[in-house]
This record gives sequence, C-alpha cells and structure tokens, in this order.
Amino acid sequence: MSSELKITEVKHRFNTEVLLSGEVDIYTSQMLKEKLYGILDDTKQDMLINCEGLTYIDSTGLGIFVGVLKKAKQYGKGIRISKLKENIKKLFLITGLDKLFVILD
Amino acid sequence: MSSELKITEVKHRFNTEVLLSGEVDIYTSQMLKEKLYGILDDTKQDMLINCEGLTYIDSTGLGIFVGVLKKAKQYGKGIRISKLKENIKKLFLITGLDKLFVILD
Amino acid sequence: MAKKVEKIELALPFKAEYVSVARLTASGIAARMGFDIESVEDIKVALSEVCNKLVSAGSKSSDRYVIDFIIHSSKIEILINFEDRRLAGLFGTNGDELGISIIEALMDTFKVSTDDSNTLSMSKEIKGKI
Amino acid sequence: MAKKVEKIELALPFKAEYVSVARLTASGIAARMGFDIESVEDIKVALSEVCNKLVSAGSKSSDRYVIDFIIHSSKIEILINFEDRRLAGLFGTNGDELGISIIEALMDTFKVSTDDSNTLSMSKEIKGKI
Ligand SMILES: Nc1ncnc2c1ncn2[C@@H]1O[C@H](COP(=O)(O)OP(=O)(O)O)[C@@H](O)[C@H]1O
Ligand SMILES: Nc1ncnc2c1ncn2[C@@H]1O[C@H](COP(=O)(O)OP(=O)(O)O)[C@@H](O)[C@H]1O
Repeated sequence: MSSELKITEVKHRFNTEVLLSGEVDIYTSQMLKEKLYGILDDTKQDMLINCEGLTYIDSTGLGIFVGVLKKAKQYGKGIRISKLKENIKKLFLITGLDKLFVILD
Repeated sequence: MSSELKITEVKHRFNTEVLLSGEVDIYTSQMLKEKLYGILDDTKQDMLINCEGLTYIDSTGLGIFVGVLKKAKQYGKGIRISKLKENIKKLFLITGLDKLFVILD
Repeated sequence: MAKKVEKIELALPFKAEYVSVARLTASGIAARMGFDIESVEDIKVALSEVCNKLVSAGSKSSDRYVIDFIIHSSKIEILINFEDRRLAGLFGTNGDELGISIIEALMDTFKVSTDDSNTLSMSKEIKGKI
Repeated sequence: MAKKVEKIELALPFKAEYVSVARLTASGIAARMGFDIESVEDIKVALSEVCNKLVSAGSKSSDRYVIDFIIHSSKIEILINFEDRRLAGLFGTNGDELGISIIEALMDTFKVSTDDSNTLSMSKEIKGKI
C-alpha cells in the first residue's frame, strides 16, 4: 500500500532532479503540480524528473508534466524524464507524449 | 498481486519441508489442505512448514494447520512452522495456536 | 481527510473466490483514511473472517451480500445488513471459534444484532489500540 | 473460474480521494479472473480515467456513483449507469483528450450511450490483445 505520493527534490549545479515515488492520481496530482511549478519558478533551471519509484500515473499527472514542460520552455529550459517503469512508458506511447519529452532510461 | 497460493515441497532425509508463498484464504485453503494431508500420508515424516513467502492467512488456513498437526500426531510425527511474518505471527498469538505448534524464527 | 461521514458500498456474490476482493477494497479504504499498515492488515483480516462465514453459509434469498464501509473522520465502521435473517445466527460468539476470536481481537467493536435490525457492525479507530 | 456471469458492485462518493479504491477493487477482480499483470494494470488505469471525469464533474442528484463489474468467463465488463444524464456528456470522444484516448487504447471496447440507457460500458477479454 504505497498509494501516497512522495516528492524529493535534489538540487544539482545546473539542474534540479525531482524523484517521484508512489502514485500520481487525481487525488495526489494537485500536490505534484504545486511542487513542480514551485521548483521551476524558484530555480529557473532544467529539470530531471526521476520516475524510478513511480508506480502509477493517470492523465491528470501526464497533463501536469505537459504543463511543467510549457512553463520550462517559457524560461528557456528543458524537462527530461528518466527511469519510467514499463506500465508508465506505455502511457507515454499511447498518448504520443513520448514525442514531446526527452525520455531517458 | 500475489493473491494466489504457491506450495513447494522439498523432501529432506528425515522430514519434508513445505514452502508456502502467497495468500491462504477460504478460496485457496482447499488446495492447501489436500496438499498437506497428501504429503503427510505419502511421507509419514515430520513436516516443516516454511512460511517465509506467506503474506496472508485466515482462520480457514489456521484450521488446516491444526488438522495437519492432528494427522501428524496420528503418525507419531510433528509439525514445525518457521519464518512467520509479523502479521501472521500475531494471529497465532491471538488464537493461542502459538502454544500448540513448534514455531521457529 | 473526510470531514463528514461518507459511505462506500461493495456488493459481492456469495462465493469464496471474491473474498479477496473485499480484502483489497477494505485495504484501499483503510489506507486512504490514514490507518497504519498494521491496522490496515487487521481490518482486512477481520472483514475476511466475516465474509468467510457468509460465503460458507450462502443465501437463498439474495445473490450478493452488501458491505457498507462508513468513513468517519477517525474511525472506520463496517456494516452488513442481512436480508437473510439466518445469516446473523452465524456469528454466535462461543469463544472457541477461531474466526470470531480473531475479529474480536483485531477490531475495537464487533456486534451482531439479531433483533429487528439484523445487522453486523464492527469498527476500528485510527491509532486506536487493539 | 466463474462459469456463469456474475456481478460485483462498488458505490463510491464523488470524491478524488476514493478513486484509488476503485483501482484496488478493479485490480482484485481482474487478478482473480486470471488477467495477466499488464492487463490488470490496463483495467485499473482505464477505470481510473472514468472515475476522474465523474469526480471532477460531481453530481447534484446523487452522492455516489455505482460501478458494476460484470464477470464473464473470459471477459470483464465495467458498466456505469448515470442517474445524472449530464455525466454521460463528459465522455465525448474528441481525439485530443488524454483520458479518453487512454481508455480507448487500453480496453477492447468503450461505449457511452447518451440515449435512453445513459450508460458507460467498457470491456476487456482475458488474453485479448490491446
Ligand atoms: N486455541 C486453540 N487451540 C487448539 N485448537 C484449537 C484452538 N482454536 C481452535 N482449535 C481447533 O482448530 C480447529 C478449527 O477451528 P475452527 O476454525 O474454530 O473450527 P470450526 O469453525 O470448524 O469450529 C478445530 O478442530 C478446533 O477445535
Ligand atoms: N499528444 C499530445 N501532445 C501534446 N500535448 C498534448 C497531447 N495530449 C494532450 N496534450 C496537452 O496536455 C494538456 C492536458 O491534456 P488533457 O488532459 O487532455 O487536458 P484537458 O482535459 O484539460 O483538455 C493540454 O494542454 C493538452 O493540450
């Protein structure tokens, strides 16, 4: 039962890494949105979203990733997404979002 | 989702080890009963029930352990139970079955 | 979490294979309410024992039994209404019975009314002690 | 497993915090039916997307929405009846919408009837291809 979402921020020199673990769904996604938008506004850096511990995401969560990408572009910065589990990578493929993001292994 | 029950039998020289993994509930317990009774009838040996992979058991399953113990005693043999997870050990304590069985760590 | 009392209903066939569904639903609700892992497990086990008795007895008057999960701010209450009065009789509390003794040990309260209401009810407080 | 068609019902408040309960119940049912892990996941995701839309819209005429899980021998069917007709309108299939495109990709069938029946229905075969 790791249904809650945990968000950990690690500041690197030229970018910020955000580690997600748990589930992003309609209940936890508001917290994700505030956190990611807040980090971008604070750091104005590139962001690496590490999804190693992310077990579940829905369209609400994917929509937030898209929003974060748009915001990053306004600052001239990029978003990379890493370590997606197979079930989540599948959702990026289905929705075509894999073409929008830089997705690392 | 490891809701099914897996039962593995390992024959040793003087006893038989049975490894349980998954869940014993009212749906899977019939299979457990047939298997354990069958092993006792075949081997007429002491039995070690290794519960390392057992994540859940209900009163149906506990009742089968009691039945197996009675059967073993008819053959003059014993039952030892090992590697109970905390949540399951708790059920043995609640029901007083911890006093009936030899329980190993 | 929930400020006012809320209710989730689960209706299951009288069949052994679906008791695991009751368990998963209960654990989802209890985890969401903020019960710790051990208490979530307690609630799962207690509800399973109730379901075991129902599916073993079966019912002639209905296809399914309905579990009501009542979500209070710091307490879960689980109610089952017996259309079939005979079912309430399954829960006689003679101390020697494994299932009943497990339910009583794991929940804070456990009651079966065989009067007009014909209801089984059990509850557990969040962070209440067992 | 089940030889005749069986039904499990789950009634949930129109609240975001209980969508995870729908997911767990669905995965319990699908796993019990014999779906492989990937398909169980697909069913969970698709149902969540449906629930998301319902809880986002809410309802004035009812406190809860009811999910019917129909268990066929080799197929799961998930039905939601809208008492509130407005809710059926949420599932217009303009291809640009993430939630709908996910449901359509993961389930074998997905239909919303806005006529007299006012029902959402989706299904997936065991070992059917996506
Ligand atoms: N605390 C205990 N110590 C020893 N044996 C017990 C204990 N509790 C139950 N048993 C025995 O375990 C078996 C199964 O228990 P139970 O599930 O209560 O059976 P039933 O529901 O058939 O009465 C019975 O043979 C019962 O006598
Ligand atoms: N395949 C896609 N490629 C790029 N952007 C997309 C894609 N699908 C959806 N989006 C964008 O993602 C955001 C959230 O999508 P969606 O959940 O469909 O939004 P909404 O439900 O608010 O219409 C929107 O800004 C939408 O335009």
